[in-house]
Amino acid sequence: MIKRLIPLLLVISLFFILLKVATNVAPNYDLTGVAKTYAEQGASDLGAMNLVTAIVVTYRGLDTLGEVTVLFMAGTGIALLLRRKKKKNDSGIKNRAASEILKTGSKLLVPIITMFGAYIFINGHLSPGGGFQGGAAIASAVMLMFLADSSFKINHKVFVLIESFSGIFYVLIGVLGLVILGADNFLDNRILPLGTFGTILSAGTIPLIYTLVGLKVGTELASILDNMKGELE
Amino acid sequence: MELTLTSRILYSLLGLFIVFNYGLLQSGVMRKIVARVAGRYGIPVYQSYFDIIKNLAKRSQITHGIMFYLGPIFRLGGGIGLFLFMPMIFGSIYFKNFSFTGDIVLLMYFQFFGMLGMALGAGEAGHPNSTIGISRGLAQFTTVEISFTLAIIAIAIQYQTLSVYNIVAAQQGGILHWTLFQNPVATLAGMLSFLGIMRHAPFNVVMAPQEIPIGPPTEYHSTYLGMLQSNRAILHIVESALFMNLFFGGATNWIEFIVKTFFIYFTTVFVGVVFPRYRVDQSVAWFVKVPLVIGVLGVIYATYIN
Amino acid sequence: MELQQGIFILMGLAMIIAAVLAMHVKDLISSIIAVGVVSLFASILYLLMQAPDVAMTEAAIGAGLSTLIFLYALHKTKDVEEEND
Amino acid sequence: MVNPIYIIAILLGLGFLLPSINKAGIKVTVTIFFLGIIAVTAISYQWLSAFLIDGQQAVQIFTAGFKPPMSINLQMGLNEAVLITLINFGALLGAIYSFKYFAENGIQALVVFLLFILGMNGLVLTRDIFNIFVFLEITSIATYILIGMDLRLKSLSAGFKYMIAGGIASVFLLLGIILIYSKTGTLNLDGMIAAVSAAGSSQILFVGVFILIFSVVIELKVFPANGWALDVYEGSDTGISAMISATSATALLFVLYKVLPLASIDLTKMIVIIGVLTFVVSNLFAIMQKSTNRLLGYSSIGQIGLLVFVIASKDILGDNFEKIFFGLLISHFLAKAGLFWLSGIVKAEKIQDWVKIKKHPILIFMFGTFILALMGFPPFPSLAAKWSLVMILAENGSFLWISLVILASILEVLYLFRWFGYILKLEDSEEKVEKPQHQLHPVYIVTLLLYVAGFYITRSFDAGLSINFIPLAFVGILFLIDFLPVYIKNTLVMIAVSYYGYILVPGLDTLKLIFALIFLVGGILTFIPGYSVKGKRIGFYPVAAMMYVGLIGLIEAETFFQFFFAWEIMTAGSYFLILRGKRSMSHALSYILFSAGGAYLILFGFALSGAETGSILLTSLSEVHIYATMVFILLALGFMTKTASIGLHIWLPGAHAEAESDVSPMVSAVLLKAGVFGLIILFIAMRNNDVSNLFYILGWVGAITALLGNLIASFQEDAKKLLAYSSIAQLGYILFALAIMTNVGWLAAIWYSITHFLYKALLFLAVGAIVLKLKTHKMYEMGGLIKKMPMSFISVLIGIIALSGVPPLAGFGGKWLLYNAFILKGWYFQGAIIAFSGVVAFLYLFKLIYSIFLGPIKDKHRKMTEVSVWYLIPQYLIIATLMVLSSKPRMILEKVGLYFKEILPENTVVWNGDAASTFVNGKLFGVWDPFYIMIIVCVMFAVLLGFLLFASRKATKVEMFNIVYSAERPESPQTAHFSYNMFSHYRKALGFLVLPLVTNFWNFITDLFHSSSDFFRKFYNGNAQVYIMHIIGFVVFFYFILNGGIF
Amino acid sequence: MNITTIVHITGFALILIGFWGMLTQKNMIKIILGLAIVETGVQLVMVAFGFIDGRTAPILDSAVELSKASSLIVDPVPQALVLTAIVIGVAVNALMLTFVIRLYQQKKSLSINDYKDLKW
Repeated sequence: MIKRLIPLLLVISLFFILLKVATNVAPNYDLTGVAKTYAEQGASDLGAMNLVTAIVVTYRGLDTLGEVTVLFMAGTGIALLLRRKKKKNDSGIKNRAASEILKTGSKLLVPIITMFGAYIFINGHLSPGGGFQGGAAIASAVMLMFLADSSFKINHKVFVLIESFSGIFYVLIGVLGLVILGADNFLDNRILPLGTFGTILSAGTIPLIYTLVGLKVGTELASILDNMKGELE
Repeated sequence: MELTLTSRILYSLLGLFIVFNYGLLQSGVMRKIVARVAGRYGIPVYQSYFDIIKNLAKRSQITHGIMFYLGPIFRLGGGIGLFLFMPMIFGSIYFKNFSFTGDIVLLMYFQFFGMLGMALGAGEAGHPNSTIGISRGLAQFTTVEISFTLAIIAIAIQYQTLSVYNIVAAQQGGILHWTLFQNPVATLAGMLSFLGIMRHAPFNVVMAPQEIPIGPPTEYHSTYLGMLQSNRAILHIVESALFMNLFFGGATNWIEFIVKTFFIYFTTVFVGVVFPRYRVDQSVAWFVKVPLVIGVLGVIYATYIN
Repeated sequence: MELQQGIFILMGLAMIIAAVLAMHVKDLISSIIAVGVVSLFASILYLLMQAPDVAMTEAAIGAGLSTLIFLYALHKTKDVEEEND
Repeated sequence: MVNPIYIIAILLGLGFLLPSINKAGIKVTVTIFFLGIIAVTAISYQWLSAFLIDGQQAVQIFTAGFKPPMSINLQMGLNEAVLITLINFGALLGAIYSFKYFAENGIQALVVFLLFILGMNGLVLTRDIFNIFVFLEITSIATYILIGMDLRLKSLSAGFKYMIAGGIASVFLLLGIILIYSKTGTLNLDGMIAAVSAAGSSQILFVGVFILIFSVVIELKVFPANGWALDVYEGSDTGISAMISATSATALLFVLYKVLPLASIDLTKMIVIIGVLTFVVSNLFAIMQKSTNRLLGYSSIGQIGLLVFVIASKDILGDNFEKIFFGLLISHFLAKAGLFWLSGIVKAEKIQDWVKIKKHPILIFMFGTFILALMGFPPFPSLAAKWSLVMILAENGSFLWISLVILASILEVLYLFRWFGYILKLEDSEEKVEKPQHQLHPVYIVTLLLYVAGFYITRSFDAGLSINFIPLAFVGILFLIDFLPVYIKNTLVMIAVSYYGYILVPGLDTLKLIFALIFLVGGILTFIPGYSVKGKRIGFYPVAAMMYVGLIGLIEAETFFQFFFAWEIMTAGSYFLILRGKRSMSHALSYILFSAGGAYLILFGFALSGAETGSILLTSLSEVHIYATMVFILLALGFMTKTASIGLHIWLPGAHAEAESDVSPMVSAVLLKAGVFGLIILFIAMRNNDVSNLFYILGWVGAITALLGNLIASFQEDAKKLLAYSSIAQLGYILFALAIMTNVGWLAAIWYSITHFLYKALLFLAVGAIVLKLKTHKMYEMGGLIKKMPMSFISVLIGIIALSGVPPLAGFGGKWLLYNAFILKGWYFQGAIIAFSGVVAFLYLFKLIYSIFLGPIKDKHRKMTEVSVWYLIPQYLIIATLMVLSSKPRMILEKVGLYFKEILPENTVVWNGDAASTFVNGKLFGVWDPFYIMIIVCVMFAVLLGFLLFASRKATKVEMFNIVYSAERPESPQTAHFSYNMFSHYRKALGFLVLPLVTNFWNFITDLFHSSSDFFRKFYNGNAQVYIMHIIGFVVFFYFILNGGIF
Repeated sequence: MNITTIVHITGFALILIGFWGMLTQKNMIKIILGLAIVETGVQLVMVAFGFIDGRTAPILDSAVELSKASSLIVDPVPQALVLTAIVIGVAVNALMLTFVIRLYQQKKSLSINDYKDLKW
């Protein structure tokens, strides 16, 4: 079994590398470096309760912008790769009719899930979760629609518009930082007042950005699902 | 005391005349000797004179073209030039010719003047066998040069000069000063190449009348042939004189000259009678073996023994 | 805190088993589900490790969406096959 | 200054915008798309010019209003500005080129391309390690999509392999990031680097840094973890391949540059090894490659390997790092993009199919530009960069690296120039090349940019400031006016050469004057036959001028760099010249291989010398002591490839014989003297550096070269080959004479150089003209032409008499000087060999003149007429010169002797009137009176001629008759000609000396490389899973080496 | 054994299992699944690096005193990074699956051994 032997050898070798890490890691007892700074100053700097959100949206906002870009591009790419011939009026997956329970259930659930998603991203700076998680929730609402009604189709035009403009606004908010605050303030959340710590309308632009991200991610994930579901040419 | 240019030319011509006649007579004598050894009666010793006169006077002439024409001129020019560039009689201001214009290197390379012209002339004749003859002659001559060069190098080492006149000068003062005794190995190498240069048996490739009915000389006739025969007469003596100068102490007067050159030339005839003839590839191979080794030994001898 | 460690070890073992299953089960659907299970357990671990944001993301995107996409893809590669048979 | 953040904002904003304005129509979309790219290009260029012109300092740009490490920061410095300008401009051109490809696949393609550019800009600008990860993912995902979007099987499978490799790399990257973060508490690169170097030894950091850097290295497609990359290059659309090879590789290289300071010294060394290994192995694998794009892929990967090596050697390279890096990078960037684009235009799957661009001089010109730029020929940026790289490596004693880089470069020469040869030399194909304008324009632009960049980057090096670009500009003009008819261009070139000579000559010393005259006069003489050509002769004048520019550059050179620069120009020009011949493909290839090999040896030698003395002046060679032997051997070998000494000669016969009729004298009579000139410079400089043993060896080499060259020449049936072998032998004499290292020896060498120039030019012109007329090289197909071409006959006759050294012509002077030299030196046996080979020359000289002019004429040649007068004019000019020099050599030799007297006081020649003599201890040694000899021979000749004319005034002229072979009609021309196999008996006796041992040796070497290439490239078996194994194996292998074991 | 180590070992085990799958499975979907498992493993390891036993999530709600926050919460940075990594990972996996779908369409095979047209 030489074909198995080489993978085995490689995996064992990798094992030794990782073993070295595992045996040398000492558990943390305190925050160090930048994490400590975040913990100490995050709240006062940005006014966000959720430090992860503060980091994701503002401190490392460029990463998040990139992340959104990656998702956007993946969606675009999937659409490009799974593009269909035009004018072919297909009906998606060959369907079994969904059960009545599912139909009714989903009619009930979809608005709730959507609301929940919106709640997650609007409260991103206060509680766990944020744009991505909220977006995923919205996407799962759309997914539920697919399951419930096989003829259900998303409105691509609207989706594209939402996707585009939430993205553009995101960038614009970032650029506003440059315009208002200065050259080093791209994506600075403080172009809006920080507000009262711990309330919805606080933490400057963070809720705004997370809303845009949530919308964008939701529509993108939904489009990806839609594309994956659809028939090929 | 130096001669004026005019008298230098005149004395040179006198020398040439002597050598020419001597050469004709000598070839007659040699042929006679060979014939006697073979048990024949042989030709009269003055036969060569008849031949030349007859050929020069002949009327029926044809020409193949300009190079055919030039061949004998190159050939005879080569012989005469060799004579002119070599001192004939040591110590005589009259017969050292134009040897001051060059040294042994000049003589070595001037040998080719005639050969090349001859080869070209014969080539233009267009006869297939002439080409074969030339290619053989050239091939053999190149290898003959190896041992000759080595011998000359040995001499140059020994006497620290390339000038023929000085080489002869260095051999004066007794028979033991001759290169023959100073460096017998180099002399042997030189003489082996002399055999090749003279193209006598066993190295008589081009001239082999039995094997190839026509070599370059026979393609030429009448005046051309006369010139070629004149050249042969001169060349034999001049070549012998060259070896005499190099290895046998030169000559201080004409008598010594005649005696020495006769015996030097005679060795080739002698060897030719004794040894069988080589094919050309054999002779080429032989020359890069035996004489080469001897020549190398001669150089080593000159470098280390002296 | 023996209990906490025990929970972690159990979860870890479960994940490893699910992962091995995912790789060794012949049936692709089971395989995909198994990977989904790995993700799900991971999200629980995140929660236990005081990382609720990550836990939510992993549950929604890693376990949920990703599994669905895999299933769709699997469906698609079977689907075409059937059509052509 | 526009904030570089705007680059990101613009690209991202437009990327998000484009899908929603789809409705507005394709025109609007496309306009916005291009405006966006132009805008970011403008921004980056604005920064670049600020750095270059206004002396702007590097700036840090923070985000989110916080300083790092809290926030992500970007850095804009000179390096970044150069790179993003390159990337954005390249992407702009790429977008223009690939526009159709995008349009076919939909508007999303434009979006993806914008984000692709964004990713690369981000990679260059960011100083945050995790941000690098994000931008890396953006770039990679964009690339995957661009590759796969045309849905062809090839591109899809290539894309899939890429994705798997990229996935593994990003997993490693993440692992590395978190491991380093856990120990340093920061994600900011600068902070990380400071913390890592302060942290001391830590196992976690050790693994973290290792994995991080190796993930970047995997992305850079290094050997052996790069099978997927080759498939990507082969499978993708060429426009995309161009982008991967040029722009994204550039960005990734810079990532490596940024993260490498994290690495320990050992790890850095490992990257050095990996870089070199990649460079060598890729080029090795490439030599068996026939598929165009895959070949380009191998070449790309090789170049990237070299750049990885450069980056990892940054500390060694010091101040020059940037110039070297950018020099190599820009050459690779522009040339590889250009080549991929050309490949897309030509649409030739196999490299042999490229012959279809044969009829498109502009495409050929651009192709030639690209491969020269890749190889590092002047005037391209890579030349100065490679030069500088080798110089500095030598200073650090990295000889192994130098050798490997050189080896790989030679392999690169092999396959790139073979490809070039295919284009020009294979059978023409019927296929036509469509030339879509939008695809061609980018190629034009990169071609132009290569020259511009070459000028500026070369001059940015200290050594490069002294390069005189004006002659090169003249060559460039010749390319531009190549549409003019021959007679205009010919006149122009001749005027230019004369004018240059007029300027140049007055300032030269004797030695340089002689060689300058050989080159200049040779140039003018060999251009004269050009008038006989009708039409345009496309491509001839620029490359011929290029060769002469190089030659003259050698004369003018003061420094190593100038010399090397000129040497490479000369090599390139002569290669193209030789390649013009009809059957010259393989010969030109072996010529360029040997020349390039020789040039690299020279480079190595110069580098060693520079390393020891710290100077790049040619004269500084005399101060080399530690490396003296090595330097001498390298340089001598380098020059001897040009003089074709035995063992290095196999390129010459074919190259000279198959060249065009008027090119043969250029390359044989003139070009070879470049090697001689090099040797003289070398010998003068290093005569006192304790290398006398090497001179002794060179003496033997020269002697053996002379003998074997002449012997082989004797057995040739091809007239031009015969002359070519004769050149080898003659150069052997020169080498021998130089190695003697006495005054008279060098007189001989100089005399040989001059006379060989004259008589070889004469012979090649004469024979070349005849060959042109008869349309055959084979001597047995000629014969009896003396009456048809008497003028040519006289030329050849004079030529062979001069060459053979028969008095009274000039050749004898060489012989006489040589005899004096070697006997006085005591080199008896070598001298004997030289003497013998001089005699052997008679064989082939006779064969030459006999076979062509004498003997029976061929039926088909009965109506032949004299050759073109344009060929005869230079011949008779040469004859006149030869005659003057033959009788009055003192004119030249006395000056030369005096010039060398200070350098080589031993064994001088004393002049008395026209007579030359040598002395030993005050006693006369040798004597030579050329004037007297000339007079005597002429008088004698005249007298005898007069006599014969008188005696045979009534001779009948007869025609030669055909030879009848009794009842047999000869079937092949060989058997009907007596010159065929003329010296068979000689071969029988001495043939063992001319067994093709050298040829066999080199054949063996090339076969070895080819078969090993073919064997080892099977390693890339196309299976993505095997590629995964390569990647993981690569990582663990180097990990265990670095770790010093498993634990 | 502390929790960080336990999670690390789990994560490393997942990485090894994932790689083992990638190296031995011929089905392309399974290879992608293997990669997904590797990613999950890496993400687990990352989060574990930020974990400090006995502390709370990095959310500064009423349970956490602001001034002592740095001694009360776990490290938020790895969490932020993993957040990004998860999304990117899924995006890449989805894209890979579309490639597989398209490849399958061409050759009707999911076996990686069938896509070796490009080689050497």
